[in-house]
Amino acid sequence: MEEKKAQILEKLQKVFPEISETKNDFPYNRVDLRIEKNKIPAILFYLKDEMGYKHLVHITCVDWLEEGKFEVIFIVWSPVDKIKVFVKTFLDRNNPVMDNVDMIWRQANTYERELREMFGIQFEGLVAPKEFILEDWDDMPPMRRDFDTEAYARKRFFARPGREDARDVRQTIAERTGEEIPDFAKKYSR
Amino acid sequence: MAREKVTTLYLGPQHPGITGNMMVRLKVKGDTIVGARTEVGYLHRGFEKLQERRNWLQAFTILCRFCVPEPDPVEEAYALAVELLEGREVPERAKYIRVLVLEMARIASYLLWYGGQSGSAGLYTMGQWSVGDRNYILDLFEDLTGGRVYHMFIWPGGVRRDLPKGFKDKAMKVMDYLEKRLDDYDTLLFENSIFQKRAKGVGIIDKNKAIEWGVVGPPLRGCGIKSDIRIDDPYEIYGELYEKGVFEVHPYEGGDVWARALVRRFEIRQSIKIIRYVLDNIPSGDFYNKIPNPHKWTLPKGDAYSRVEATRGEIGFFVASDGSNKPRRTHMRGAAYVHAITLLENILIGENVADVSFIMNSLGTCPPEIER
Amino acid sequence: MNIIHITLGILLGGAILTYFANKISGVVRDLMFISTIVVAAALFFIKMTPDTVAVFNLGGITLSLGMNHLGLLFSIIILGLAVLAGFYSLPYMKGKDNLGFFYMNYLLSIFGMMGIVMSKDLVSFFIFWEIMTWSSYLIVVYNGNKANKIGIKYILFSALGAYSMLMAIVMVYSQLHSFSIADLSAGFTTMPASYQITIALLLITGFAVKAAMMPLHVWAPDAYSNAPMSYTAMFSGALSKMGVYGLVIVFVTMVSHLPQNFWVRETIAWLGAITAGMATIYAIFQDDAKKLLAYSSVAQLGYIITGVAIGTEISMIAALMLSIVHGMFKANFFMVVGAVERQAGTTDLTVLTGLIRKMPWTFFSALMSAIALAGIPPLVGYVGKWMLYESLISNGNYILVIVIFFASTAGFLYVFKILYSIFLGQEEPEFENVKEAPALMVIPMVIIALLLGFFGAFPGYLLKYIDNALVVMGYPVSQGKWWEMTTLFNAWGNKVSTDLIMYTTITVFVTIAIVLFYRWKNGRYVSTKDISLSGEMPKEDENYSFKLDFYKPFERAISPLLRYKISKYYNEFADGMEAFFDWTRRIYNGNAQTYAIYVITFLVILLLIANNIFTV
Amino acid sequence: MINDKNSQKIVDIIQNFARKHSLFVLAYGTGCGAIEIPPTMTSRYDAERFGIRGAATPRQADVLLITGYLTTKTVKRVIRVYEQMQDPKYVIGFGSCTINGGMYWDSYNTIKVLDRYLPVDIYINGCMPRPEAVIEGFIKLQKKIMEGRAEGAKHYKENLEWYRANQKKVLGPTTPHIQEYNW
Amino acid sequence: MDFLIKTLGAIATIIVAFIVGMLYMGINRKITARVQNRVGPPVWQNYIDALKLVSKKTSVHHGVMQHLAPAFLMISSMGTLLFIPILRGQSWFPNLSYHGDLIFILYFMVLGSLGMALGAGQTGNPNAAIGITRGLSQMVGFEIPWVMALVAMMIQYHTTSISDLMAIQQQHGWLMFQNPLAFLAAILAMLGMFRYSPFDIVGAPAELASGPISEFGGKYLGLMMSSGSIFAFTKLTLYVDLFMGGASNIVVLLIETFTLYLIPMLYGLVSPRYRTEQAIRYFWGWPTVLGLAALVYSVVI
Repeated sequence: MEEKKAQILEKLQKVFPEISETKNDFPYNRVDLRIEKNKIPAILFYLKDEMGYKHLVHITCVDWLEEGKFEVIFIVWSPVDKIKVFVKTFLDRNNPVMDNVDMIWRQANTYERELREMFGIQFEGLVAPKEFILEDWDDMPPMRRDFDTEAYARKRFFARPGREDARDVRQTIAERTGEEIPDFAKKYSR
Repeated sequence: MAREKVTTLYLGPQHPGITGNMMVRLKVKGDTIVGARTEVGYLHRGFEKLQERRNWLQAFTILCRFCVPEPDPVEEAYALAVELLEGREVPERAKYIRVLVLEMARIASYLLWYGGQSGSAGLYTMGQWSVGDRNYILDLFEDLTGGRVYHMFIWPGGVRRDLPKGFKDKAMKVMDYLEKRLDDYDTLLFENSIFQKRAKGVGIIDKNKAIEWGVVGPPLRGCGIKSDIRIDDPYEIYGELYEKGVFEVHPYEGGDVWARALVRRFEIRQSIKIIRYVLDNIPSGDFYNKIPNPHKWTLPKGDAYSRVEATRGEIGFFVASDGSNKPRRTHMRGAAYVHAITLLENILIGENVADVSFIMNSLGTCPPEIER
Repeated sequence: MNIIHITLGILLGGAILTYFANKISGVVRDLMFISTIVVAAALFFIKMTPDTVAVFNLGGITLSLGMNHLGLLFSIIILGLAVLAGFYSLPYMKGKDNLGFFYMNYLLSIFGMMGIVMSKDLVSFFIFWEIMTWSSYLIVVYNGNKANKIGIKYILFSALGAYSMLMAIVMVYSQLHSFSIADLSAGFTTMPASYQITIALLLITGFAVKAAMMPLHVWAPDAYSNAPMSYTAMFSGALSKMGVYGLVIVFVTMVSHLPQNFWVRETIAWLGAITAGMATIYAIFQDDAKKLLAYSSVAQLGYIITGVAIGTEISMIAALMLSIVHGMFKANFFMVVGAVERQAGTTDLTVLTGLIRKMPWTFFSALMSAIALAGIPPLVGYVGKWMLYESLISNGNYILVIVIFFASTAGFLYVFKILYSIFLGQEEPEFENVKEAPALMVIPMVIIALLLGFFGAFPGYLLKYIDNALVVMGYPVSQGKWWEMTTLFNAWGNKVSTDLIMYTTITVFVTIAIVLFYRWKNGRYVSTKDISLSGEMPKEDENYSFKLDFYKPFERAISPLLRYKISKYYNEFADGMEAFFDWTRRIYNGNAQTYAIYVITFLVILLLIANNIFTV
Repeated sequence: MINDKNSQKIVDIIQNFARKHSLFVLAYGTGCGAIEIPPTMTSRYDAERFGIRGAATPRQADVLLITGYLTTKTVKRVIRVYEQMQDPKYVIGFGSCTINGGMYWDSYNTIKVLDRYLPVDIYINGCMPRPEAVIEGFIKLQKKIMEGRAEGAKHYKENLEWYRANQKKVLGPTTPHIQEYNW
Repeated sequence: MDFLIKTLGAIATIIVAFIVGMLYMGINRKITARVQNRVGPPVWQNYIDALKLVSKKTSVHHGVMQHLAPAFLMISSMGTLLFIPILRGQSWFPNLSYHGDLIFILYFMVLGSLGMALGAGQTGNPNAAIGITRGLSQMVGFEIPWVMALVAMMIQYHTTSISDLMAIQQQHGWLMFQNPLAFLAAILAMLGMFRYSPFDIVGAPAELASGPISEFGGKYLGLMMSSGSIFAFTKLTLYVDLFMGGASNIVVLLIETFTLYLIPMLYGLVSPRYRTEQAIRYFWGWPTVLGLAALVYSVVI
């Protein structure tokens, strides 16, 4: 498997010299590579059509708030090689724009709609209804790291008394009724 | 705005035929579907956001709510991902127990599917039988994990508890009973000519396009493609079991509802075989590679992706860590994420209104794993 | 100068005067038109007694006219409908062009029809037949250029019918040297056998065109749906009955004497049944209210033809009953569609929706007509259907019963479709301002609707006239044997009491309605947007009325039948025929002069016949 | 006669008895609790013993069973569905999430306290409540109905403005026009 | 006096039909539950359901046709009941049975469906409209074998009157043995008439959310339920009259009707639902062949 992984990277690097960073020392069937965002459709096309990575496993995004970047990760899988290839790219957090890939895999459309809604990443040429999961959302995209869900929930929803401080329920009950918290329970509570 | 001429029919969210809380907006001409669009978001709780606010072990308690009919594969996927990220070893006995739990969950989920598939075709007796018999599996779960629906049993590093005393006998008894019942189910459902008429040639997935379209699990095997994460990308002890011939993976040709039903009919029996084998051959030893104090338990920076074969197909879990005691990002991929949206929207075109719920059940649509 | 002269004179004179009155003013024209009809009808019904005879002399041909009970029966349909549809057409046609021409033709076609039912000889029959055909043709093409092609189809088929009729007349004359119908029926048996069958078949062809029997029905749906609705009520209700009238005479006086009697009857009966079945299926899949009703007319005429062709006493009663009832409910239905067209601007079933609360009276009359059309008790449509079934069963036509029954049951489908699509379903904003039709349009419809109910309880009032007509044709008196005032009998002596059915129905309905209205305030009206759309909110641009491909499952079920779609071959045939007779178009091009030439040619031929030119 | 007080009492008892023993539950699985409804309805637990059965549309239903958390998108539909139901109608909050948000107490997309938006007659706690608990809840509801205390709908009607204001707070200014609720 | 007795008899007949029909449906639910390994509701559950539905405090409607739809349904259920003989040779239940015949019954039974269809149509619910198109299409399907069976009987015994048929069966034995083919065709048509599985395509919950009745609640639904149970009893009685020679007393009637009722019920328990076109083709397959054979048989005999 190790040779196969090396071969894959080698072949890819030959076609795409822009690949900036590779990693294949995982103890399992996984290969990582990082590439410029404008090369993403090309490399995915290549992986799918030339190398048999037909199955799009996943598209996800990680918000690296401190570095000001979004990391978009495409995971593809070949039923023949039985190897996962992680194609990663960085986007500028202030201007997260990248190419749309749903002509390669049409299910990518769904992933892109989710990322657009949850992170605010714009995919150029993505044709889909504006709303996917959220309805009438008026705040910043909720999956960004700087979105504070607890504050938002406090502001928008009612809370049952006893839960607004999010402390241990047992303590609240104990205060209300004057009961003692048993020792075994105390041990596990924060 | 000018009105359209085609009729719009909402299937869901409040509809007896829909699988869970989602909506398919159908455009129908006569009772032929000319357009379908899946709308989700009725169940979005922001799990992934909530997990970012909890530490690695607390994040785990939310997991089972990802897909309610079958929570264990999600737990397994998360545990696997965390273990991959950390490089934590799992004891052999824990692996066996995990396989046991996963296969029990598979049986429970398939029994629910029996109910859904036949219920959407109007055969309620089948659903009453199978959902009733599912309670026996849930009893076993209760015995094993303490929970009926949500188990929180497969932890990073192993499982939460060892097998209780006498579990093996009980489980074997249930398996014997189920095997007997499955023959009844065959008589009632699979040998029923009306069910065959309904199921054959409906909801056909193109075999040549299936992998590209992201079809996974039983629907893919129903297209005649032999593909199963348990043997393609083996986890736990499935690789060994397959090599030993404990279970088989059998694709069926056709790509229609009938083929998918046959796949499930075959696999529920394979699961029973696996459970029998596991119970007979479980090694003794530790069941839990203990993790440190969860509040201080940090994982190395990096990311990992794990894949698990659930009843609906491939479930994947992506975790990214920034080196702290909380996940940076978790992201789950459910099979329904593809099946219920792009695939369903396309295979519904040209089908009959009567078959929408039927096809959705055969694809194993599960909305909470789409929107999380 | 007797009532026949007066009636025909009023109608003809009224037609011409109406045309000229149009030059003066619209009001005068309308008054002229309606008074012509009303006066003619009133005088006719007050003064007319059977056995009145009148003679005209026309250039060497003696036209003898007379009235008997059969003619009286059909003139009830004609004049009754003419009065109602006449009042209806005043508001309906308001504001359209060339109205003088329209009303003239309207009156002329009534004139033609009245002439037909009074004709006692074949020449006058033929002349009036042609007057009826031309005037109706001119109304079919009244709607403009688009209608021209349809008009050509109509006139071509009519010409086919007319020519075959003419040929038969020539043959009759060549044998009997007389045009009189009485002579024909008396002397028919003396003719050579080959002449007998040929004459009968030719006449059947000629009449079957007007009655839209299956191989010759192609013109009907288009022509019915293209004429203005106020005329189509007449067209389908009364004019098509002239074909039935002719068929009745042919079957009674000629076919029953034929050696091939059985086969002719069976063939025509089967053709009628197939007409009913196929036209019903086509009607089910129409998306335009007029087209749907047109096909439905063809289907209903199929039942009537079957009844006439079987020719037993009870089946003849059934056929005549169905003729009258069909005239009523189909005229009513066309009026309803006309009212909807006038008020809502379209008859497209895929567009119309939810008019019930806007046009309640129109809906009421449509509902009554629908129940009558479907043949559901207690309305009068049931009586004819019941008798038809009984006659078929007791006559041994068992498979025919099944076919007719299939057509009748499938009839529920289009009946529901037209009611649902126009009046029920979502109430949409684009029809928000639709109002009920003017009283002059509503009152005729409601009158017919109520009559349908009344005759449902007391069919004897209609059967009385039919009985008289049957006696004229040589059948024994059927009262007491087949029917009483409120009871129907079949061949085996079983009976159905229509009044009891009506009373029971009304009692149950009223009782349950009272139960429903009890604690009325607990019920609450909500708009059709407040429905359980699976919990979703309705959106403005989405359509929640189910309109397109209404009976898709049924279509799928009968798709093996539809594979041999006759109309496809017919369209090809018709197209081919149109191409082949391209030169014919130059004659039938809708130009008045050419029609004048056409008329003159026919008259010349007739004159030649009369002067023994063709004597064999 | 009907207006007479004592006979009204008898009528009430009969009607309450009928209402108690015939609960049509609207088929609306709003959250993950829907997974325990099939077992409740099927052979081992068999809620139909108590006259509890499913209803397909809100017009036919008596009981709105909120099976678990409600996201803001679902709240809108649930309110519409509730208002389409016919009086007398009952709401059962099912699972901890309907009571105080449960494990989604800090989620940005789920409501935490159901009874601020809809009048809840019975809460069934637990995550998830077992079928026995569900049946227990139904029996509690039946008791309340028999005693004539299950008047959530009346409460809703009387305090409609308060409920509407709460609903508006969650659904925001884009709350679509909900069909008139004026009886 | 005669009129009064007749009226009272009619009312009594309707009440008996209501009670028995509801009871049969309750037994149906009980047996269904037993087959499904359940205890099931008590047999009187349906009465409670009906009472509850009628005592609902509010019930909305979308217009007059929906408001009157239960009345139309009642016409065909009650009316048909009044026009068929309930008991043979008894002076009890003297109703209007001698004034209607088979063809009349055939058509009269449709009126309710049409009224119901119009009522459901007025709700504007697309599910209702689709359900109606399905129901009417299915009706065209099952009426063909049904009418074939009836015509076969009519020509076999030269009568269209139900009471005459009953009298004939007194002499010659039950029609289900005299013309078994017609009986089979009629029974297969009955499966469609009862709209139990596999022919419950009209209100298929998983497909159309209960179809035509999806907007009916409260008193409307309650009356429709009552009408349905009366109609079920009516249809069963009609079958008993036609094929089993009628019943001489009420106990025999109950036994015979219940035996017949078991057929669609038990068949429904183990059958999934057909699609509409499959259902129609089913009726135009073997049932129609049987019907034709019955016709031939009765002509030959």
